[in-house]
Formats: sequence, C-alpha cells, structure tokens
Amino acid sequence: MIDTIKRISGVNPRKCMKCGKCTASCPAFDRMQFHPHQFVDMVENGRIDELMNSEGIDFCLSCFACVERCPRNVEPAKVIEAVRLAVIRQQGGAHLTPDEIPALLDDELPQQAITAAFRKYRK
Amino acid sequence: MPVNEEFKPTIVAFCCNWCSYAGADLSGTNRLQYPANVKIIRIPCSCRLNPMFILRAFQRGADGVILCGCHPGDCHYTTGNYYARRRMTLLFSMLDFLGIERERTRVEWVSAAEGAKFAATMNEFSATIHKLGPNRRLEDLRCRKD
Amino acid sequence: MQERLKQKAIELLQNGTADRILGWKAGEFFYDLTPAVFTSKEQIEKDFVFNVFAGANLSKYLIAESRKGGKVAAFIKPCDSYSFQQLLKEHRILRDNVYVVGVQCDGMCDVAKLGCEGILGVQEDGESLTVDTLYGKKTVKKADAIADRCATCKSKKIVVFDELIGEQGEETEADRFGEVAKLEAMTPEERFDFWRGELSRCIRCNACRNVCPACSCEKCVFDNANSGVRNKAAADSFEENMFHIIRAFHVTGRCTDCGECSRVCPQNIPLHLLNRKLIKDINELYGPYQAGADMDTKPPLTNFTVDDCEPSIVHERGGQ
Amino acid sequence: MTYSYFPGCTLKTKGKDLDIWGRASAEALGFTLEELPDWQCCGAVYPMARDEIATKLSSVRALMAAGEKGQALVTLCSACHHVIKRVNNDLRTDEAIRDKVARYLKLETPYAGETDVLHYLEVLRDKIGFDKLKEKVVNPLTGRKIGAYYGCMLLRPAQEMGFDDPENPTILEDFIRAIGAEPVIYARRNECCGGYCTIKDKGFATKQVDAIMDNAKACGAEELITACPLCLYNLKENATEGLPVAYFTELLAEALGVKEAAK
Amino acid sequence: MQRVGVFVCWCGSNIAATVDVEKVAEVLAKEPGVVFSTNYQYMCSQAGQEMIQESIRKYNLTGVVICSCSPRMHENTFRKTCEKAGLNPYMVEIANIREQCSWIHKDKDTATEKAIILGRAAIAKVHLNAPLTAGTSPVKKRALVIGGGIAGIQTALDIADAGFDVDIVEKEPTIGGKMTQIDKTFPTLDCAACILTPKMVDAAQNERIHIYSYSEVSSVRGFVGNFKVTIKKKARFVDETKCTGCGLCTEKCPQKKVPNLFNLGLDNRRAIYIPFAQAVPKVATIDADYCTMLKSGKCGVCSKVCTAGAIDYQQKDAFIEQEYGAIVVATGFNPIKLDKYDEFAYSQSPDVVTSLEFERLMNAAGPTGGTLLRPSDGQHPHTIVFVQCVGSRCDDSKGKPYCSKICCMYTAKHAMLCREKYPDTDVYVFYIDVRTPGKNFDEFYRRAVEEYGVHYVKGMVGKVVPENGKLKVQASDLIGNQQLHIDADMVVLAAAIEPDKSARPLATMLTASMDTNDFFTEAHPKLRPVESPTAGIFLSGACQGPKDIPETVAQASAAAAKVIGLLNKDHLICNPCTATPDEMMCNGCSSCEKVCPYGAITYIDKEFRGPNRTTLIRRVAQVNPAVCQGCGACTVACPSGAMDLKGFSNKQIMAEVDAICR
Repeated sequence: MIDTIKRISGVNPRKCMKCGKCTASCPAFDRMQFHPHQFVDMVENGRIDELMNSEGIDFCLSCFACVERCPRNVEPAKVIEAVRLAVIRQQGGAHLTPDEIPALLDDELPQQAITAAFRKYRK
Repeated sequence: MPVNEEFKPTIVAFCCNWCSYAGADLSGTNRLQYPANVKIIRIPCSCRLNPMFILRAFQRGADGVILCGCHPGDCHYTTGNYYARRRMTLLFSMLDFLGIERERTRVEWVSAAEGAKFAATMNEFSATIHKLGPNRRLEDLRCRKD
Repeated sequence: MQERLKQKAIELLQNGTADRILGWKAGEFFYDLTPAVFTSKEQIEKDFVFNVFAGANLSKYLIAESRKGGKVAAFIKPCDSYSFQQLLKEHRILRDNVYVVGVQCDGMCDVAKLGCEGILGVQEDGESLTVDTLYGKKTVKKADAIADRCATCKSKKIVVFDELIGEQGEETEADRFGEVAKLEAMTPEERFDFWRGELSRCIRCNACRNVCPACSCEKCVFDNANSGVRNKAAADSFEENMFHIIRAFHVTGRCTDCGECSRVCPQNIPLHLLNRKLIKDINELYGPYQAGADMDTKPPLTNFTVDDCEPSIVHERGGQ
Repeated sequence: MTYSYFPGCTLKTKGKDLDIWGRASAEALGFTLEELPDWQCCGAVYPMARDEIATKLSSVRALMAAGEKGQALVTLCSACHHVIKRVNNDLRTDEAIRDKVARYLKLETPYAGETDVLHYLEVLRDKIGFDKLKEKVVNPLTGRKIGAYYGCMLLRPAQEMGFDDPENPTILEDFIRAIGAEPVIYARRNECCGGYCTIKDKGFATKQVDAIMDNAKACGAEELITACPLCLYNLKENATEGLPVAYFTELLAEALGVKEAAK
Repeated sequence: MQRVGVFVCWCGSNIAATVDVEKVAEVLAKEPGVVFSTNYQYMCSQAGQEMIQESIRKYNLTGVVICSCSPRMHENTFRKTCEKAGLNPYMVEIANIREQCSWIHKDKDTATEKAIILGRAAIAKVHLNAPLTAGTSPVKKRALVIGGGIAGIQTALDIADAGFDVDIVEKEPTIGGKMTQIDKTFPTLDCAACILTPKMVDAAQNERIHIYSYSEVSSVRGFVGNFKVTIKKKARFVDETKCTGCGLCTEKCPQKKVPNLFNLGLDNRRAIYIPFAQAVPKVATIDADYCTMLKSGKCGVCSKVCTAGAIDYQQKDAFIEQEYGAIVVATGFNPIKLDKYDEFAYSQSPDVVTSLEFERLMNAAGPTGGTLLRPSDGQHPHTIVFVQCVGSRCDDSKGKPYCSKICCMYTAKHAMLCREKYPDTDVYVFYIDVRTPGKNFDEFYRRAVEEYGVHYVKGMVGKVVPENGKLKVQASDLIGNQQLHIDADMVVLAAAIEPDKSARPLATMLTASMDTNDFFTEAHPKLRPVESPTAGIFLSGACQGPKDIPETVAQASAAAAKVIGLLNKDHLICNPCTATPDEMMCNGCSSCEKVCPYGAITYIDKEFRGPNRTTLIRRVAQVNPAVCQGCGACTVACPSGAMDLKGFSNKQIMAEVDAICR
C-alpha cells in the first residue's frame, strides 16, 4: 500500500525535513484529523490504514499552498489525493451521492462546484 | 562480429586532471555507478588531447571516445579548454564529414563537484555507443569489403 | 607571357636583384611543368617555361631557397601568394632573401580536360587553345579546359609582391564550397561510401604531402618515431585513413586552399574537399578566415572566443 | 491574432459574465477567441494521481484541437486554465502518461504538449501588453480602489503554472492600473477561499471568505475582481459582510466602453 | 626495458571487496617488464611503504606501478616513498582502481577485469617514463588578500606579523565587512564594533599592510609564487591622501535622499559619505549615482566646504600592477534576496525585516539609535516572530540546499536581547531544528529559552498577512499539533546566506574551483581546508562556506599560516612535467607561443649543422621551465609534433590508449 501511494502520488516522502510549513500553510487545518506533514510522515512509516480511516481527508481544498511553500518540493497535496483515491477505489467509499446534490444547490452555484464535488468525493 | 555475442564497447574517456578527473573520483566517492567499459586516461588539461590520440584509440579498437574538461571559463590553465573546444569541434565535424557516426565522439564539461554529472554522462554515452554497435567505419573507410 | 617572365628573370639576374630565379621548366611531358631554379641567362633562355600548365605552387620551395644565402627571385601567382604569405606568417620563409615577382593568373588548364589524345603541344591563343596532337590540330576553348580548382578560384589578388607582371586582381565571389555542401547534404552512409570509394584508391605515394605548402614541417609526424603515428607505407587500412585525417587536421587554419594536393594525386582523390570542409566550418563557426590573406589575423586554432559553439554543434546542426 | 478558446462549463451557464465580456473585450482589443467545437468539460479538478488517465483526456482533446489549428489555447476560467495547463505539462514531461494517453486516444504520434496554454490575462500581459491596453481604455475607472483576488488555481504550483510570482503576484494589479483604477494589495489575495467546500461545509467557506474580505477591506479595497466563477460565487454568497465582487472581464469591458455599447 | 614493480592495494575492503586483488597482481606479473608484483592491505601505511622500498632495492626496480586509490590522494605519498628508496619520483604511476573502479562497480569479475586493464595502462606508461628533476622558481614575498572583512583583516594581520608585506583589496569604501553591521556577537554578547574596530585600526596602522579600499581585482596572471595582479581603484572623487575624514562634506551635501546601504536602506545618507564613524580609511566617497555635480555639473558644495581641498570631480579609475607570491580569497557572504519568499510578506510590509536589518535596528549607531522601533510607524513592538531557515535547506528549485549555519545562534541572540532590553515583548522563534554545535552555543540557546522565556516553537510560518498595523502570522506548532495564529508587530526572517556575487568572476580569474553554490572548494575537505586546489590561492572565511565569527577568524589565521609557510620559502619546486621542444623538428612557426597562457615560450635563432659542413640558422622554440605549468596546449598546437610534455608525452598517452583498447 505504501508503494501504491508513492507510485500514484509520485511523491518521495523521504525528501521531507519535517519543517511543518505545509501544515502552517494549510487552510483546512481545523477540519482534518491529520495534517499535511503527518500525511507525509505516515506514508513513510506505513500508517496508511490510519490515514484512510481518518477524518477530513476529503477536506483538502487542492489549493496547493502546501505544494508551493514546501522548501523540499515534497508536494503533500499529491499524497493526500493519493490516499483519498485509495479510499474511494478500495471501498467504493464515495463521500457524496447524486441524491444529496439537489439539497445542496442554490441558484447561483456554478457547475464547476458540482463537477468538482463529484470528482473529489466520488468515483 | 557474431550477432549473438554480447557487444561490450570499449570507451576511452580523456579527463583533465583538475576538474573532470576529480569529478570522476567524486562519482566514485559517492558510489555512483557507470559501466566498466569506460576507462579513464588522465591528461593535465583538455587542451592536451591531441586529435591523434582519439584516432589512435579508434585505430586500436575503441568504439567511443569522450573528452571531459573543466567548464569553459573554469580551466585550471585559464584558456586550455577553449582551444580544446575548437579543435574538437572541427575534428568531430570532419569525422562526420567522412561519414563516421557523429555519436562516437563527444565532449562534456564536468567540474570537480559534478560527480553525478560524470556518472550520468558516462552512462548515457555508453548506452549511445552500445546502440551504435562496434566501430567499423573508421577501419572500413579504405578497404572495400563488399 | 612566358617571354615577359623570361625577360624579367634575366633582368633580375643581371641587375643583381637576385642570384637565383625560381620558376618552372618542362617535366617529363611539356604539360607537366615542374619548379626549377635558374642561375644563368642561358638556362633561362633554354629551359624556362610558363604556360597554362604552370600550376605548381612555388612558395614551398622558398623555405629552403630563402635560407641558402644570397637572394632568390620567385614568380608567384595569386594563389601561390597566399601560401607564400602564410609561410611568412609562420616564420618559415626569410622574406629579406626573396624577391617576389607577382604574376597575373587567369586560371590554369587541366590537360585531361582538353579531351585529346596523343598531345604533342598546346598553344595559347587568347581565349582559345590550339592543341597539336598526333592526329592533327584541334582548337579548344580555354574556358572548357580550365582546371577545376581554378574554376572556383577564391582570389586573383596577389597578396604579397615586390613587383607585378600583369594586372593585380581581386578576391572573387566564386562558390568554392558547393561540392562540400553536396557531401554534407548526404546521409552519413552515403558520405561514408563516397569516401571509402575515394580513399580506397590511395597508394600512399605521399605526393599530396610533399607538394603541400602547409605540409612543410622540418620533420613530418609520419616520419617521426616519437609521434606515435610514424609509418612509411600504410600497414593497415586504418593507417591510411589516419594519414589523410591527420594531414587535413594538421593543416587546419593553415591551408590556403591552393588545391595542389588534388592536382598531384595520381589517383585523382579529391583530397582538397577535406581541407575545404574544414575551411567552411571555420568560416561558419568562427567567422571568415583565409589563411595567408594577411600577416596579423590569429589563426582559428590558436584563437578562441569565450562564447564559441560547443562541439555538440556537430550533432545538433542537423543535416544528415 | 486568433486563439482557440476553451470556455468551460460554468462560463456557459452561471459564469456568463466572465465569458461574454471577455469575448467582447477581445474584439475591442483586436484579437479573436475562436471557441473550440465540441469541447468537453475539463473536469474542474486536476487529477493529481499519476495513474489517472481518463480524467485527463478531455483536456488533451482540447489541446490537440487547438494544436491542429496551430493556435494557442486560451482559457478564462481559473479552474479550466489550471487543469488544462497542468495536463499539458504532464504530457510534455511525463513519458508514461504521454504513452498511455496516446493508447487511449489511439494516436499515431503521441501528443507531447506542443500547444501553448494561455490564460486570458496572459494574453493581455504578454501578447497585447498592458501599455497597449491602457491606450484603448475609453472609460478609465479612475478613483476606484480595487483588490485583485487571485485564489489558488492561477498561481500554484508556480513551477508548473508559470503564471506569476505565486506569493506576490502583480498581473491583476497591473491590469487594474491599466484600466485606470487603483490596485489594492492585500496579503490574502492568494489564500484559498474554500470554494471547493461550499457544498459540504458552508461555515468553513464563510470563515475563509471573511478573512479575505477583512484583509482586503483593511487594506482599503472597495471592490474585488477575480477570474474564477467558483471564487466569485463563494466570495459573494458566503461572505458575512462582503465587498462587491466582479469578474475582471466585466471591468475590462466597462473600461473599454464595450459594456456601454452593448446596452 | 624498465624493471617494473606492481603493488596492488586492498585499501582494506574498499578495493578488495569488489576487486580480486590477488588475481590483479598475478595477471599483471605477466606483463612485459614486470619483475615483481604483489598485493597488500594498505599500501599507504608505514608497512606498505616499507615493502615498496624494500622491493625497489631487492629487485632493482626502475619503475613502480601502484594500483590503489586516486592519484589525487596518494600520488605524492608514493612518489616520496620511492624517492627515499633511490628511485626517481616520476618513475611512479598510479592505477586508480578505487574511485574509478572498485567504488563504482558491484560485480567482482567486471571490476577485476577493469582493474587489470587500468594496471596495464599504468605499466605501459611507466615503461616510457623518464626520470624528471623539478626546477625551482623564486617566490615574490608579498601577499594579496581579497576582501577586507574580519577574515581578510585577520589574515592580513597574521601575515604582516610574520614580516611579510600584505595588500588588502576591499570593494567597499571601508574595510570591516559584514561584522561592522552586527550589533552584538554570540555567545558572549560583546559588542561587535568594540572587538572589530581595534583590528581595523591595527590593519591601517601596520606598516606592512596596505589597504586598497573601494578597489577591485581586475586581472590575475601568473602562478604560485609569481602572481601578477591588476587592481582597479575605483574613482571615489576624493583624494585619499588629502581627506582628513572631518565629515563636514557629508553634513553639507544637499542631496539627502540616498539610501544608506550601511543601514541596509533603513535610513538615508548624503551623496558624499563616510559609511560609519569608525571607517578605515576614514575618507569620504562620492556616490556617483546620486551626486548632482557628477550628474549635471551643478552643485559643488562638498568641494566648497572641504578645507583640505580633497574633492576631485575629475578623478578616474586607476589601475595598479602588483606582484604577489600568494593570494588569499576572503570575499565573504551576503544574505539572499527574499523576493522568492513573499509568503512572509517581506516586500509587502516594512515591519518584516531580515536578521541583518534587525541588527541595525538594535544597534546604537543604527537608524533608530539603538532603540528597537518598528520601521513602519516607529512604535515599540510587543510581539516579535522570528522565522528560521528562510531559503536555507531547500530543494534546489526552491532555494539554497545548505544550512546557513549562523542563523540559529544569531536568532537566539536577537531573541535574548529583545527579552533582556524589553521584557514586555513576546518573542517567538519558529525553528525546524535548533543547531548549536560550538563552544558555549547550546548553553546560550538554553539560556534564551530558560532564563529569558523566548517561545521556541518547532514548526514553520506558512503565511504572514499585514492587516491593520499588525502582522497576522499563521504557523504550525508541530509538537502541540496545532496551527498558531499570532498577531505580531514584527517578523524577522533568518535569510540564507550566499557567497558574495564578486566571487564567481574572481574564481574564473584565479582559476580556483567553486562548488555548485559558488562557494570556493578547498584542496581537501578535511586535510587542506584553507587551500584552494589551485596552488598559491588560499581561502579565508565564508567564501568557502557559511561560518560564524570565531570560525572565520580561526580559518583566517590558518590561511595566514599557510601563506607564511609559502612566503618563507625562497624558491618553490616547480612542476617538472613541463613542455619541451625537440629543436630538430621545430618549425619556429609560433603556434605554440600563441596558445601558451603563461608566456613561457620564446624563440631563438639557432645554428644547426646541415649536410656537407654547411650550417643552417633556424628559429626554434624555447620553453622556460620555471614558468611552464604543464598544460600541454602547445603540444597540440604544434603542427610538427616537436613540442612534447614531460610526464604526459605523446608516446605515454598513446601507450595508455593502446593498453586500454588492446
């Protein structure tokens, strides 16, 4: 599983020097059980299951602040995405079903948001 | 050369003493691998490389010859590599003109700090020569074998 | 023309300007003019020849002649003058001991191009040549018989002289590199086949080396036990290539493109193409350079600029 | 100059103002946006996983379509730009992805990212020039204090997007200056607005938007502009007490006099 | 035929693990001329060397081949070994079977086969070796120090102390360097100026030291013992010999809006200026970029007020030629530019400063007179956030890959000073690691935490938002597993340091090598840390790598010691591997002369015997072996092959080629 995550993310977690700048930059910090630097560390140390079962992995906003600011070019967002995909692929665990959508919509909501939501929360 | 026998090219690398030979040492110190068929000859400066040495190497069976020297501007003797650069350009061009595969000869600037570049260059060059196969043309140039 | 030269030669001997004259005399055949040194009026009157076959470049002989003591006068055609000046630049000829008579040249002829057999003699007659053969007379246009190297003559200018016979000329616009470009456009395989065809004929007679004004080393590397490439006759095919490659490279930046190498080759190998290729490269990569054109410009191989192209340009510039 | 144009799903529906005024202004500025026929949605989210190929294909089709016409591909929506630019980059640099895509699309010669992807703003900056733009302005927006909101998609990751300095961008500020208004620089202009969470967690989006708005207000901004429909929606809908927000193309059209003419 | 001995070294397991050393010795024993061949664990050990010496005597060896580590490591060792046994040291050849064989290959057969070939090449070469005797060249007993910071000053003082003349070339109007801008020094907290300025004065007053301030090196020729250097004295438009340093002009100059670079642009100075009160030399300089007189020809106030008549608007750059035996590089460092890291809002708020700017803000001679005030509004800051590793320890694409080394300690110092002077301030330090190796360093850092109550937070700042006069700092606290949001008044960035920009062109002039970060490389990272691989060039201070003051001073003195050792010699042993022409073959064509970078080649007309008792005068090349450095450019330029290089002759190299391609 570690290798799968490394492969699909293309991230080498060993490049991380544990400075925590990713976590310092993360806007979704409060909503996540584990934070970007922990993702990287946990992949390196094989704590994948814990990650997959954790709260808020779907909350990453893909804002790439962690990617941009990482001094070591580790790209934590890619790790998070890979873990999220692993959850979806393994468990079919979609976070969103089409039924839920209409309730969430308002008139002005752009299509982009819905497309993005589907992309991000289900397969 | 029988087709089934694995082709092991002979590659001669002329390295200037100050930058590239040290770069080669550094790739050793860092345990960076490159093929064993690359053999290094130490010369004081890239400008010491007489074109005759390259031809001699081909004559004696080399399949590829590469010259490594200090980066232009960084020559230990100030200007040696600039002369080498012109000389090698013209020599390579002439060999190309004679129809010799131009990939058999190469110049690469490798500093004493570029151990990784040295190894990468040798791997790449060796792969190129491997693809080209044994050097025949220089020998065949005169005798029609067909 | 021959008479004017003869007269001048005699005059120079008589007025003490020179005590030897370097000119031409007939060789085995009348169209096979060879360089000769004359010391008396009688010799000159008897043997001195100058005609459309006086292609031989006399400048190389002046290396030795200028060091023999006394003064030598030499007849120098435009292309010879480049070689002469190149040798001056290399400190090979002692200029003070040479009196240079520049000779206007409108191109020399190639006997093979006359298209006649059993040739007994040729008369120059303005724009045409009258060929006297075993089978009668024949008139040939001079332009048709002109030697290849003269057809693409780089310059009619005599770059160094003490006096002139005939008119001073100019550098020409002739395209010397057409043949080289044609080869460049071929695939490497085609080029290889071309050169294999040409060089396989070499018999290692050394004529090219011996005639070449740039090949004037005190001791040639091929005769030098310490050079590592000594060989009298080629021991294997490879050495044959080496000979021409090394020779071409040795004269790089020094070859004036006089074309003597190809003229004397008994096997008609177009050796000058190797030199021209290098001249073309130098012009294109490092800016125009003509060996022997002046005394000051630094030769390309003992010169550089910090932003010269990298050798990889040979791979990158494309073409075949 | 004619460019291939990829509008994207939102610009045809909820984000029409971004599209309409962008095109109209283009005509006024002397370049043409030629909409790609049969374009498909870019997917709105760049598929980061290296083994996600299918989700990249619609971008590749758009890129190839533009490439066939020998045109650069221009986008207006930040998300589309982000997705298409990065997919293009993948095909340019990642041989494995290139080969897989070629197999999926049954291409004889693999597409290797030859098409240039330009954002509309890049066209203004690099092709038209803000100086030229300034000359064409007929209604300079003098005296208006405008904060640029960049969001995430245009800027990051800078190594791939190559759009502007990711931490201190200037392209929108230069744009604001060109149309005669005064740019207001505030640090949160490149912080995430939380738009992707607007469906899931409105409270979170509001927190993000308020921080941005507060920062912009504190620095003196009286209105904001953006290039992203989702950001615009989010900034408008989820702010507790927000500033007016518009697409940059709307202001561009206003300054060029295009908007007036349309009325 | 030489009688060759072959010695194959195991280098413990470094070689023996991948190369079958016994087999190598065995196979090489069969090579022509080899009369003895053996292997041993450590050839460079005392026992190994004795074995070589014994074998030379016992087998009457005339040539020695050692298959071992790189010749760059031990060629000299083995040459000396053999010399002691009566063999000419240049009859030794090294086959590099460690760095270029055992260390790069894994397969034992392959490596063994390669080692044998490398051995063969060395044997082939040694057969053609000739005993060489080194000549000598005189040493110019004067040293040049490039850079007048604390490193350059210390080196110069030490060299002068030993009785040699030294010149310091400093590009700024005053010597002193970065240390002049520093307020206090760690870990003692003594005032930097108090320990530096006496040294500056010492240097100025030392009659063996000459200071070229506001000057640059413009060209370097020559070689160890005999460098010829051109120094450019930039026009400062003030006659140094006349200026008394009264400073009147710097007060009267009407051009007041010139950023004061000494205070890093935090305040302004005039167009004519003396950088600071203790400047050495204390001479005014006109900033040509701002002086109205120089720009438009109108003004001339400074000239009018100068009673010494020192102002000279016509002054031009002057060039001075000087000869030196040794050159010391002490070009120092600079903090990097921070525009790539604007998440910290450095370009957006004046209250975000670099550590060096913070030094000026703390300094009594700084823009605030030593009271810590915010640059934006002159208010006293209550919350200060320090950010470590800004631009250091980065991936190559994001910044400098190295640790800048000094930041942890100076930040501890800053934090401590803040808390001491202003106990009402809250001080946060965000760190990745706190690196404090050094005498009393960690104790110092602990005091900052324990006694002064500085908040050290393991984590990094992600974003700084200037808003309503505050700096909103968003950061991570990795130990507390929380994201911190701090409203700070000032943010201080520990910017990475990099070599001064003047170092790169200087390295080219000196042909001294640099690493990929533009730090000068040392001849050996452990054993020769203050010498450049280029003979006669020495390294002092941060030009070689990040260093703090004590380390810089230590290295500066070490470099001085090396220079003194060199200048103490009357003659240097030359490299005997010089070019040598065969006069019989020389054409006298001047090709070799044109490519010689050292001017070592001249021509003479020489009389030769010709056939039949004739004589012939020919122009032939002569090489001055004391000047020739042995690059070999001439050997290839020579059309006739008359020029050859001792130790790397055509035949030797071709023999190696043959052995390899066999």
